[in-house]
Amino acid sequence: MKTIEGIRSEFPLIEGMNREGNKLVYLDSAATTQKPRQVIDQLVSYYTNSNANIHRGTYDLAEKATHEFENTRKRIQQFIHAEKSEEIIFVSGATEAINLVADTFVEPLLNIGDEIVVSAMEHHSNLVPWQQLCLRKNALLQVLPMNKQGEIRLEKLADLLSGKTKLVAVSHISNALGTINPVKEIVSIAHEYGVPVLVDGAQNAGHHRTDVIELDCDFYAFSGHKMYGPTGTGVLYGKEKWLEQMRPYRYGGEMVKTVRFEMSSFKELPHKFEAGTPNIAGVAGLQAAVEFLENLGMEYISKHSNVLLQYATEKLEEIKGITIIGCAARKSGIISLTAKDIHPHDMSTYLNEHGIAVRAGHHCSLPVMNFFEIPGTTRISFGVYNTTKEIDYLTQCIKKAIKYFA
Amino acid sequence: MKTIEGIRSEFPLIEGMNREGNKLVYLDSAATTQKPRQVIDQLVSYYTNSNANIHRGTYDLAEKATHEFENTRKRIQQFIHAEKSEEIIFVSGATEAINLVADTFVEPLLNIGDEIVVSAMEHHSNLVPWQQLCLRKNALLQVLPMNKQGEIRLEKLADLLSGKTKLVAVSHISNALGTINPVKEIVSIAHEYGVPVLVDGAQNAGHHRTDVIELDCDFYAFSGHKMYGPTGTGVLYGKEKWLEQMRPYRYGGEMVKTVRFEMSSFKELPHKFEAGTPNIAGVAGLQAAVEFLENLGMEYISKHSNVLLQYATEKLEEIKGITIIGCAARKSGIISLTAKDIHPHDMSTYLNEHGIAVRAGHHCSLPVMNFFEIPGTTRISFGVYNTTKEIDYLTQCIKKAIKYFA
Amino acid sequence: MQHLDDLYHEIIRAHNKNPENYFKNEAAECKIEAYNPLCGDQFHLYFDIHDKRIANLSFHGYGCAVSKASTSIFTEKMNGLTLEEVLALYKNFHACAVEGKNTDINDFIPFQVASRFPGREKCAILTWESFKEYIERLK
Amino acid sequence: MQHLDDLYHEIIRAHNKNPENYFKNEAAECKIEAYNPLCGDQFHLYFDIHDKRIANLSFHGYGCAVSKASTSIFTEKMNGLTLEEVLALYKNFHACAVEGKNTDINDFIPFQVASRFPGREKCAILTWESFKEYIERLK
Ligand SMILES: Cc1ncc(COP(=O)(O)O)c(C=O)c1O
Ligand SMILES: Cc1ncc(COP(=O)(O)O)c(C=O)c1O
Repeated sequence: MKTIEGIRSEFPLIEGMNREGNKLVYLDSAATTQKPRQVIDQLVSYYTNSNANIHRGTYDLAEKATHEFENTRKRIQQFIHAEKSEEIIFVSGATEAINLVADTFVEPLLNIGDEIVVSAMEHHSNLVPWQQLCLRKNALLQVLPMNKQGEIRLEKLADLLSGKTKLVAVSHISNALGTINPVKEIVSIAHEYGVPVLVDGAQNAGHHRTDVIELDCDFYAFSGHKMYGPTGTGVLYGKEKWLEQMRPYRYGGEMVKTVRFEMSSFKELPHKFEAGTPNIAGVAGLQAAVEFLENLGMEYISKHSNVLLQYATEKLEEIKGITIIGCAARKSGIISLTAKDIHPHDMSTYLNEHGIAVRAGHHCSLPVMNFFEIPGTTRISFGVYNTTKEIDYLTQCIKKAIKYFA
Repeated sequence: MKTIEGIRSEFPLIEGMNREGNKLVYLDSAATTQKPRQVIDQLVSYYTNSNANIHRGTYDLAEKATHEFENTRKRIQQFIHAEKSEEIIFVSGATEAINLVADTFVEPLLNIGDEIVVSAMEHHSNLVPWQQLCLRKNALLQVLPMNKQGEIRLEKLADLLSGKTKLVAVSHISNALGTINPVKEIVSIAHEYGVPVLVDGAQNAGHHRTDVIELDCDFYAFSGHKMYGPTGTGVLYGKEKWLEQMRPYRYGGEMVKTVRFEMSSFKELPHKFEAGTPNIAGVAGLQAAVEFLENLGMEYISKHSNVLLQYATEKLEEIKGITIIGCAARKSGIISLTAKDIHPHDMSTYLNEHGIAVRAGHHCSLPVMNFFEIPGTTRISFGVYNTTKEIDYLTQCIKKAIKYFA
Repeated sequence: MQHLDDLYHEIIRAHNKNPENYFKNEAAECKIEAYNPLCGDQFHLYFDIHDKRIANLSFHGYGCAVSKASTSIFTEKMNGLTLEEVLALYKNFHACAVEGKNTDINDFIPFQVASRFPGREKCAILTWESFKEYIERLK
Repeated sequence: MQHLDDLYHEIIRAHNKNPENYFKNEAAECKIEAYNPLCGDQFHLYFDIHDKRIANLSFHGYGCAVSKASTSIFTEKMNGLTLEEVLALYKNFHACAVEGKNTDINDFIPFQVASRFPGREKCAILTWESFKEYIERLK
């Protein structure tokens, strides 16, 4: 069994920043996670032992690089329990994954007067692409509402669906509120109306088990850097039947079969969607991240996050003047809060001076802030390296901040 | 002064693979370059000391990450001699850069019957995006021809230009032939007709000085991984006046100013084009790559490449049965060749067994192969770590291959 | 704490708690919004122009301690000035709060450190920038 | 060199230099193109079908030593066979050249190592795949 000290010691940044009287309590994993040594080592190892361009080489190095790359595809497939590795498309992040689906899947289907449904708690990356697409095509963006707890009002979904609905786009977990959405139920209702569903899994993939077959979602998007992997990596999962019918997203090397000046033909899945040289080293690092997660076990990780959530929620609720924004029955390790009279930026600056990294602002979720009629929150989010002791220290500092600004 | 041994020792892969009787003669730098230690170290350092999401943080770590990221933008600006750092857009590679310009600059300008001019020697990444755009919009793709030496027939350009021409897209250096194109002249002729020019600088940026002001090009695209930097990084330079008028490429976090369900407004340059979390670590590595190049000096690098080119060309021309494809007067360190009766894949397999990594095939340039009426070539391309001794060994092995397959 | 007290100077904390000229004045001749989308800070400024001078300057809204105190001091300082005097004062404040230069105006001194705090460079200058843009458009 | 000689077995080199049934036959009943876009290899196969058997099988085109030798042996082996027999032989060759399994057909043995060479897995099987796809479409 892993101890929390053992886990912390696998993160060079956490270790390094807490050395010699310095302190870093990193509570911003929803923005990006820190990286375990094995991910960093994998990048070094890739550039030291395997670096070559892939899919086109007839020498050992290129073969090795290609093999590692395609191997990661299989690892990711297993990690999210997809049926086929061809359904795994490597992209630069969740944002690109969602834009890819907007441009190549929904755009060609969307006629004037058609509709796209998003939830009221989406990150800008799962809202603005749909909004702009609707504006461009004279279609309608429908918003699935939430209640004051920050829970999706599932009973309203069916009312929003019709033959005109071309997609439902919803986050698995809200990065602003921590709510875990009933994605499986949403998919099942949408499918009754024949509507495909894209799930933004950016906040789920690194923290809880992901099973796209069980969810039965049509697309699943996530980012490597939020699951202990490198920046510049991400994955789009799509059901084969949809991916097959989609046009390529970008054009260039690696994704063509034949090219003449008059016309070209394109490769099969998944290469059709991977034009140009991909982030080969990043993908190697992503494989190491998946191994890290699987070694710890998603069940352990999910439980750890839940323990911290419960502990922190209790402690924070005890503090006078603190309001937690988002109290859904099912939450992940993310807590948004406001402190009476203290602006989130003052709170985060105060905490920063005490070695605590939290995020302040709207968390790329302005409509959520508008819903709660607040300009922003202070957000605390957990990773595998966080401890209850760190939460004790946090609450202590928050109390001091309230006194300081009183 | 740097010695070639000193330079080689800065590349862990080159060093490592040549240890203990093993041998790697890496002659595929046009596909991707190997990485110097300082680039690899920078990745490690980023993840160990600075990792945080950028542009939104109010704590030290996020500030540090943001500062490094924006600092690299300035370094790149200086490196390519652009006027403003806002003209530097970070992308995932040359392919994405070109697709970005196709979708957001040319697409809205292109009407039925309009034209786009490409040269006859483009990489698929600077051909297929334009071809597909033309097919989509009922526009015409015009091809600027080349001669049997593999040189652009500059005198034909004016004939192809008219009020209908919306863009000229041309590579600075051909990856298949090594030709250095007269980009400055092309830009100047195109501008006489009011036509903007995109230069695909993928094969130039790491090997020769880049000066976008002197070229006066409107867009310049290149990849980090071909200039000793990390995979998954790239740059689009664009003149401010064009970038200002372009719509965003992707929508999501980081690139919006305000978001309501009905509409959004977008940030200024360069952030308008950088939706979602970018490849932060990769960009840090790219900065190290630029430092590496500037320390060596682009003049030195360019000269070294030229010495190898001259030496290898002479040696290879002496071998009976070898034909060099592309003998332009101005060439970079890339040599494509065919060996009578020996298929490029057999040649590269043979060389691989002798520790030499070269590329075989069409090099993502099928139209070039069709022009020379060959199915493919064996391509040798140089980096700062290559030596004339390696070329001696190469020519010796090619001679043996010819005997072997005779 | 030394460091924190630099940013949250007692003058800033005092203005944050009890801002000057803090009231809505919907009847004002001129109204300006100062808004920072990054953090949601939003102030409304209200004023008239009498004899080419700023008059009855007040504000209302939401912001962090630094931006609120800065706006409070802004209303104190700008009231009664001509547009030229406003611009001169803006330059003085900008040099101090953004460029970190020394200033001869005592009330500005606490803002000199603001620009050195992560992500806080815009807090002090927010209202001042919006006001300056507004009067430049007037000309 | 041992390693190289495994791939470029003397049988393969011999067939590469002097391929069997290597001629164009534009008058043939059936013509197939076997094309690998990755490396540009392209063979044309020519044959007739007499009494449900492959007849007059020949080929012409361009390819690497492995694909050319494999196509040459293909024409030797397939000539005179029924479609069922063709399929059975295809399976035998596939098991050997793609899956690396042992085979009882001596001429196939040199191809057993092909799949282990970087980027060469498709060379040996190219013609065989195209032919199989063709006759499956016939059924
Ligand atoms: C001339 C040229 N243009 C464009 C590209 C595409 O670069 P990337 O694959 O890094 O996007 C390449 C490299 O393959 C190239 O050589
Ligand atoms: C729920 C959610 N969706 C999408 C994104 C966008 O991810 P990225 O910035 O990695 O593209 C984020 C992260 O900021 C997120 O939290």
